[in-house]
Amino acid sequence: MDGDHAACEGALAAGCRFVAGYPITPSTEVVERFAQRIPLIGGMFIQMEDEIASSIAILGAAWAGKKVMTVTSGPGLSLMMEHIGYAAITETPCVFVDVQRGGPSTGLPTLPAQADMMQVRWGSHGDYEIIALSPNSPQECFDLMIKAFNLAEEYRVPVFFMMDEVVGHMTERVVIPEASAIEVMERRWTSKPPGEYKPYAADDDMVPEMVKAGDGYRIHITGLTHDERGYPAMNPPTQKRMMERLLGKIRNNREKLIDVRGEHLEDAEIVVVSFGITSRVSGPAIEEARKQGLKVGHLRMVIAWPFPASVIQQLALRVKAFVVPELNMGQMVLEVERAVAGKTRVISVPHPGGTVHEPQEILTKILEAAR
Amino acid sequence: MDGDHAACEGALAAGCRFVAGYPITPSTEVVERFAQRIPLIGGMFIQMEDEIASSIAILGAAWAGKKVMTVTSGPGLSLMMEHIGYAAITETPCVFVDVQRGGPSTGLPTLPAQADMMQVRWGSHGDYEIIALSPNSPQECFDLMIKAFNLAEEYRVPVFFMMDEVVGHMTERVVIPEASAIEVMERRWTSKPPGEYKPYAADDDMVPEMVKAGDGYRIHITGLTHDERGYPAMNPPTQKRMMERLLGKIRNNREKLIDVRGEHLEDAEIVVVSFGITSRVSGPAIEEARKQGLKVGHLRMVIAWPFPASVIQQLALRVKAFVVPELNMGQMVLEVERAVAGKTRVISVPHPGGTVHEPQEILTKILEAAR
Amino acid sequence: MSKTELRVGGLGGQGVILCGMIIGKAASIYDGKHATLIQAFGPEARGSACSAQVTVSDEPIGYPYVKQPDMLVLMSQDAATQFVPQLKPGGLVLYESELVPKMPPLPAGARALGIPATRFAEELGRRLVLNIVMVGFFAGVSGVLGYESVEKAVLDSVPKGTQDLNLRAFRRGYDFGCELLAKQTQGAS
Amino acid sequence: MSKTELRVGGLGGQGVILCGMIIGKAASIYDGKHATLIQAFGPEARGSACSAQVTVSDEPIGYPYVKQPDMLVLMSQDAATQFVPQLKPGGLVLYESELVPKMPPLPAGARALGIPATRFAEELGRRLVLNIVMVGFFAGVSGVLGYESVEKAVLDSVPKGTQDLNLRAFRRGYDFGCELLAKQTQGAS
Amino acid sequence: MSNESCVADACNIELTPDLAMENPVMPFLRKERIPHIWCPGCGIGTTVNCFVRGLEESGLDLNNVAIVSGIGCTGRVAGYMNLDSFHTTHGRPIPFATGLKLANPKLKVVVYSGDGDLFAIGGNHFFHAARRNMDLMVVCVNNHTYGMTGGQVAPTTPRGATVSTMPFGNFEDSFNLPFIADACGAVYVARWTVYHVKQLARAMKEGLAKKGFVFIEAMAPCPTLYSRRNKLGDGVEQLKYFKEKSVVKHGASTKDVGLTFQGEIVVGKFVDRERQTWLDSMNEHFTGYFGDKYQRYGGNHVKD
Amino acid sequence: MSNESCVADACNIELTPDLAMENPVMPFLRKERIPHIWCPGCGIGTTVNCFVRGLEESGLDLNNVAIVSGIGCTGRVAGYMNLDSFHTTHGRPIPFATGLKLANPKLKVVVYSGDGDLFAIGGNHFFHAARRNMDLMVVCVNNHTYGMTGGQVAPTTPRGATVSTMPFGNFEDSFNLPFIADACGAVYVARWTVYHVKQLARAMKEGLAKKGFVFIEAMAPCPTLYSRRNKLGDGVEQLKYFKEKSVVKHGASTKDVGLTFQGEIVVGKFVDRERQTWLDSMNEHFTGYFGDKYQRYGGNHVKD
Amino acid sequence: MAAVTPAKQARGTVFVRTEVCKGCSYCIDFCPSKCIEFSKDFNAKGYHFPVLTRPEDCSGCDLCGVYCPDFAIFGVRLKDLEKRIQAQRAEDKAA
Amino acid sequence: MAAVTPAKQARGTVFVRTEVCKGCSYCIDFCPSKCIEFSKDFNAKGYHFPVLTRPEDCSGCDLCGVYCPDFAIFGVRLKDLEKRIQAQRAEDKAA
Ligand SMILES: Cc1ncc(C[n+]2csc(CCOP(=O)(O)OP(=O)(O)O)c2C)c(N)n1
Ligand SMILES: Cc1ncc(C[n+]2csc(CCOP(=O)(O)OP(=O)(O)O)c2C)c(N)n1
Ligand code: SF4
Ligand code: SF4
Ligand code: SF4
Ligand code: SF4
Ligand code: SF4
Ligand code: SF4
Ligand SMILES: [Mg+2]
Ligand SMILES: [Mg+2]
Repeated sequence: MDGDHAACEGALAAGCRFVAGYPITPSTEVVERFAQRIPLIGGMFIQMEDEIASSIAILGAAWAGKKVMTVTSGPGLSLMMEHIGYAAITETPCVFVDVQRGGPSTGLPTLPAQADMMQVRWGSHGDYEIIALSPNSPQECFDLMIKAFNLAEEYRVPVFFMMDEVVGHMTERVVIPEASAIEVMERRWTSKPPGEYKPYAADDDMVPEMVKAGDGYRIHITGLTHDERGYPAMNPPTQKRMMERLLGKIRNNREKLIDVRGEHLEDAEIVVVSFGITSRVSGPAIEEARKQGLKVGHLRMVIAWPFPASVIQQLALRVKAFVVPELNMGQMVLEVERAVAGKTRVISVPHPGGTVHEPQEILTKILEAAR
Repeated sequence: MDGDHAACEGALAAGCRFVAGYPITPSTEVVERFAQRIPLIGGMFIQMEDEIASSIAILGAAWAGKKVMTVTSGPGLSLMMEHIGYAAITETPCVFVDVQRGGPSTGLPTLPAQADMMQVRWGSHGDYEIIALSPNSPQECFDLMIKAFNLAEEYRVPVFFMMDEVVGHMTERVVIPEASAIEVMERRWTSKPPGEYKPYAADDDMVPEMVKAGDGYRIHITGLTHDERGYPAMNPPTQKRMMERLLGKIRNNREKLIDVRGEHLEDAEIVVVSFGITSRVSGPAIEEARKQGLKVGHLRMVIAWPFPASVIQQLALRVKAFVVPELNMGQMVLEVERAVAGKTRVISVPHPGGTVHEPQEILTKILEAAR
Repeated sequence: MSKTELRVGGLGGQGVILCGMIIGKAASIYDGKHATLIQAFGPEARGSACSAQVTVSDEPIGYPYVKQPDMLVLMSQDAATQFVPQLKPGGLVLYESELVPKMPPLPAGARALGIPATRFAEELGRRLVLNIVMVGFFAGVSGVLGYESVEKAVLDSVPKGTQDLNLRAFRRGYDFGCELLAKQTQGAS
Repeated sequence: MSKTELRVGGLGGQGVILCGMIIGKAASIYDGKHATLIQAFGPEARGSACSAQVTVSDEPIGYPYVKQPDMLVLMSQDAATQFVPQLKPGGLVLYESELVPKMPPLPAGARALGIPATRFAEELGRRLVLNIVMVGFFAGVSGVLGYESVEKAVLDSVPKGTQDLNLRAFRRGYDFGCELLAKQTQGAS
Repeated sequence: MSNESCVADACNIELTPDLAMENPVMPFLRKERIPHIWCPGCGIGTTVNCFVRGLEESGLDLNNVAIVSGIGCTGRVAGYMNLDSFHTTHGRPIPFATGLKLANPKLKVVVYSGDGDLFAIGGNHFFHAARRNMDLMVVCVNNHTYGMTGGQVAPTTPRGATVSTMPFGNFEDSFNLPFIADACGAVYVARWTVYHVKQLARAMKEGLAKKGFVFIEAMAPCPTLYSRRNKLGDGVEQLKYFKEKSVVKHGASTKDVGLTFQGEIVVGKFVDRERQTWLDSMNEHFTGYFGDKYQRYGGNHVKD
Repeated sequence: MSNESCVADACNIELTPDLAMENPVMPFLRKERIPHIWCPGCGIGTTVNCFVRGLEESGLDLNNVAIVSGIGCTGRVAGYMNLDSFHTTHGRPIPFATGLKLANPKLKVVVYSGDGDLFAIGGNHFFHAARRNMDLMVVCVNNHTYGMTGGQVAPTTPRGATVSTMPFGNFEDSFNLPFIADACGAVYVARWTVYHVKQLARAMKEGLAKKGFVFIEAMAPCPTLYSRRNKLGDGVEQLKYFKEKSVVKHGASTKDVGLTFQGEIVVGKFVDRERQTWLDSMNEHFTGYFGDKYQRYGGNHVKD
Repeated sequence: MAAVTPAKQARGTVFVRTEVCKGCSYCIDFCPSKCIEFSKDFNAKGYHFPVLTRPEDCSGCDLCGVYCPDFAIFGVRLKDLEKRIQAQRAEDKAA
Repeated sequence: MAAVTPAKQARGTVFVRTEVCKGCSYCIDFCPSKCIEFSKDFNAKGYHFPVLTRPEDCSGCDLCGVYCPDFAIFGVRLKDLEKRIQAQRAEDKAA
């Protein structure tokens, strides 16, 4: 099964029952499979007239109670930016799948990149927070997709599933566990009756409980700055309260949200920081370097946003250098640099996309770091 | 004259003769004035059906030879993201005016923020570079707008004019010099004849010369990765060559593009780094701190992107702390932190927007920095 | 006096910003001073509270906000309730007397002068000119700016075809102001 | 052998990826090995050059790219020109004999076997099954995977309603491969 | 409510303060949010009265009615209705409503928004939802301009009208909304002005009862921007114009109902036809394809 | 060109290699980019032949003709034409072309794109440009699907056809493109199939000569995705269908020319009328408003 | 507001929330019985509001209520008013 | 490609760029004179391409050229061909 199809299966397993999408290479196979699978599962797929429509149709569906997703690639994602902000401010659980291709603009439609990493963090106007995951195999497209949906429900933020063309079109065996073995997070439905419920009142964990249209709560949802009742309240104190919660629910849970995979980190003097397909491409370079006697470790970010700064900070105290290969001209490396805060060297291994790094390119930088 | 109107006058003075726009508070006055002024000047204003259309209509007009601009605010800007990438990859000179309001989403339509700073840098998919200016008064809306147009022509990148609601609606006297006293950069027209000209061949300065439709050059322009002839060539080497130039023309000119205004920097132990309206709001706080005997300097970024990292790095070697107030929850401060690289303290003074900082808030942080 | 700070407050639709704008313009263009005007309006630019902050100064103006106004021009009860407490001791309040029935306690030495501007405007045929009546009143009693300057600023700021009406509104407010001052002075003497 | 690397190359529309996919599937699902397939296709997924990289291994596969293939399946001259130089010494090349008129020099010990697969496919009635003929040929000569595994993988991968035709195409290629091997063995003997 | 005054002596019941009557529209509104933000004489509020009356007479369970608005003055309607209500983004109420409806087909979903929202930035969604016959009732308050942003030219601004971005008069042709809705496949198309309160309320009721894509154009004055800038007086003057220049033509060919600046207004119910909704088409199609294996999505509809 | 072969003996001239003939379309194409990317039997290339012939006969100075495409298989047309040519973003060729045209009114601007590009994501721009009567010729190659991305459902996919995102058959109604164009105000509307090469070429010529918003629908096979998935054979089979099921009806009411799956196809020139273009309206309006102070934008047009 | 004494034949009456009225005069202009007029006073926002000056003519048809964009006025037939009030009284007692 | 000898009455002929032909058969099916057929050979991409098998019937109408989606074939009337060739010769000499 390829990564695109595995992602679709993951979404189904996570309980996703509503997808609206618009075709775009190299992501289309995800929705094509969904369209194939859903009629007999009891859900809904609709191909909308564009990405703008898709990205808000899913938000409507989420407020009718469904777990929802849309799927796209860079150009489509650029069109969804307004609704990412809308999802963030209305705290609508939703998953955006981005199968990254070469950019900017139409760029390299059929070739890989990892150059939308900053975009998903910053692409909508105003301040907000999101979560972004980065799978590196079809199996992970399945497994992490379930995690993506669970996080969307847990934090009520847009969650980005950052695939790339290689992972999307890579075919490997995928093991799909029994449904009973899959941990699925249900929506945080309120237990409060209509009169007492306020859509945006939250307790300490900062994530409000949810209801859906049709249940008699007569909720109001708006993209304007709003109070706990969900009513527009366009004044600085309300803005402050709302923003502190919108950002706080992620920023305060940064540590909890860390998902990194380490290899050889115990004795590492040089750490390669990678994510997605690049984590597999780094493999041979790291092996080769270790063969040459260098103490090279590997830190792979499964969750790229929020950025696992504390992990890097810890490592920065004891390693000699970080090497950061990514299929873009230097994006996540900026975060690494910031976290490292001058404690040690950070070596970027940028790549314009269209293909993956040659392991040799990464090796060269590792050797440079060792010098 | 208010900032919005001054920005319009600046654009006219810079030679802007084509504006396509779509109304949005608090930016609309810019295009309303343009619509008023242009018939007798010999130019064109068209209100399009949305921001997507506006943002590409200007690119069409640029390729017909005009100096062009569109004007919007956050939600509209989010819709323009695809075309920012298109402008970047096609190297179309253009100016995007963003009169920033509170966000995210519809947020606070009539109230100020400076929270689109990261968006203009990163909001479109893929890698690219832009320039962003940040005026702090109606007079600067005029003066810097001319600079914005000149930079668009010089580097052939989208240039962002990052106003905010306060500056846009602030009324002050604006002195408009004689046309002859205004330095206007003309388009870099080629002198080559049709057979010899290649749209994307550039010499050392990396910026290709331009032609326009209708002149017999029979150019081809595409958002796909392209070669020097402008023809699609979707392969990694072409991508590499193209990307290196697209990014290089800004990254290599970073130092040249620095435009910061310093005050009391000579003896400063604490430096307030600000931009736009916040630079005026910081004034009383800095004065007060100096009255209290603290050596506080002020660094104001007139050009925020590319970020003046080298200036900060220099200062970082000798100051005790940076204080970074901005009308957002911490955006440009991330760049400051990265540039400072642990050399000294960086204190963020975030603000959720909707109004400006109380000078007292900034003062408090300055005092904290002094401790 | 090197700096005068002024706040105009009322409701969207009353022409609050224009009122502040005319005063600022009179100061900066016709009286050769520096002036900065900041607007603050409600969520939708209509109906809700709305205010203008005007700083007039001999020096260039950095910080543009008005924290402690020397003068207030008030056209709604809400504006009065909100802004009067910020007034500088000894400051001056000009207010629409029918729309501000309850004047909050004034700071030490401050004075408040009312004018039924809406009614005057209605008498003149268009309630919309209420703000120009207030401008006239300001010119009549404040003593900060010359009559001519303000009159020119009014003419410069209103749509063509309405200049006559607006001049009458201005005059009505000005005259009322002068009379009131005269009366007060008499009373005081 | 713990790892076999394979590259299939041709033009969009020839079914290059499916060809690689079937081989990978046969290996991973029916022969219990690990397999990874990476696609590389041209700008628009049609017309231009297109290739699949298949790694079949007893161990889990990390790096998924094929740098030095053990085997090549080639369906166009361009693919031959590009990929033959990467072939491992001693490797095997299977190619469409009418579409690859000029075979580049092979590395030491390598062999190249041709099949007029397009013509066979046309004879079977649909030139589209040319890729399945190639798969059959692969099964017949490569010796990496069992006939049954590959046959099952074919059946599993083609649209319903075309299984018969595809089986015949598979068989045609397989038989031709076996014959060719037999002939070569005879020749060699 | 204590601040309501009544001519109590008119009836033979003594009105004590606790008996003061509440406006019968109040239960349909989010009372705590009144007064609303609309200008004096703005016609939007009047359309809301008509909508409330239509809702009331429709007999629908209000817990199953949702309202979706875009951004604009009209876009604020959702926020005042005591229903599940969604204030979305500019131009996008229709796709949001589409998701809401398809995810819970039991909801009656009403889209209530302005002419700019629905036909400028949001035009494409309108056209496609009509094509699909998505089961939505779309109410467009047409005030010929963008009210919220200060009166710019809209695709509904008649030629000759002055608006802020056509400061010397609009020289563009405007859309004929009923015609467009008809051409794209709407099953119910009507136009009324806020002068026609009874008819508009009836259209709302009919629209709520109808299955499929329903379009109701409600012409309304924007005295603050459109009327004033065009020297047309205030709201009441516009209503008088509506009264004088309207001609009721039920079943009129939508081609012929275009509007001109202060010209004749053809009002009435223009289209009322039957067409399978998107969801019904899907259910029927899948039932045909999969037979018994297929579970009708959204439950079994009672054939009405 | 040396790799062209000729039955030279047929004429009494000896053909030496340097005399080998070039295809007469070549000067209109970017030769160096041929062969193109389109599939065997893809109808897009045939429409290009017709366009070239229309261009040739139009007598236009090719230096003043610009072509703008969106993204898609058809979107690649711009890149093959030896004109000032712009390959924009998906769905946006019309607003780009609008900017190009308005910034230099002397250009004849042709928009050449696919059905998905122009009517799905780009629908709104089409409708508004038609409303404004923007002086553009829009050619839509309608292959009933999204070719470039692998054959998904388009707003032009007939009910009943199978496409990748309607894997069990499409149950949506499709747009009737000429009707929509007509409803929005296009001044010239025609439909032909690539079977009708002569008529299509003539329509292109007429369209190029016409001032205002021109719409030409060119039905074309997408053998790789649409035909094959629907078991309709390859391109030539589709052309035969076009031949058999087409009925020429010039002036047919656009309402009646909707398409069905493999059903009858009404072809012809449906609309040919006069309406002031946006730019002419502006110029006339401003001249009226400002009198002599106003300089006609884009220079003085010679009447037609 | 002070109550106005109606003539005997009154069949309806109106309730006004004067504070939310914006003085648009719709109720006044479109009252079929022409029984309401503007107040001389301003409300807090500076608007004149409607007063029932000819209560004897009011039919309680509620057209004023349907027209009023601010939900500031509504008319009621006296018959219905009685019923509503009795219903409310009954409710109050039950509670 | 080898030239084919036409009968006397030939009025036109065709040129084919065999390498860019994709074998769609439009030219063959829609040639009004039915004078072209597929080759037995493949071109480099594996397609059969058209050959003029009945040159005597070719009118040079160029319908094949208009249909060909790959710009791989075109027809020309012999009269025009002569003119074009002479023109070209003349040009060559001038140069
Ligand atoms: C993406 C985006 N663009 C622009 C705006 C600004 N905007 C808000 S409302 C509006 C127009 C409203 O016009 P209409 O839909 O006619 O509603 P009205 O206010 O007239 O009722 C615009 C352009 C926005 N909020 N978002
Ligand atoms: C914003 C965006 N969304 C989606 C795509 C993917 N995409 C490319 S072409 C295309 C559809 C093309 O269909 P059509 O216009 O009918 O052209 P055809 O290929 O059929 O000629 C799509 C959806 C894209 N490039 N950009
Ligand atoms: S601006 Fe116009 S549409 Fe908006 S509330 Fe005021 S009158 Fe109504
Ligand atoms: S996919 Fe279809 S439309 Fe695209 S080139 Fe191939 S045949 Fe033509
Ligand atoms: S209820 Fe009827 S009659 Fe009475 S005031 Fe209202 S509109 Fe007039
Ligand atoms: S209709 Fe309503 S708002 Fe208008 S005057 Fe009457 S009560 Fe006041
Ligand atoms: S030129 Fe005409 S007759 Fe000759 S082969 Fe071509 S289509 Fe046939
Ligand atoms: S029409 Fe063109 S591509 Fe098709 S067979 Fe003939 S020459 Fe070849
Ligand atoms: Mg409107
Ligand atoms: Mg298509």
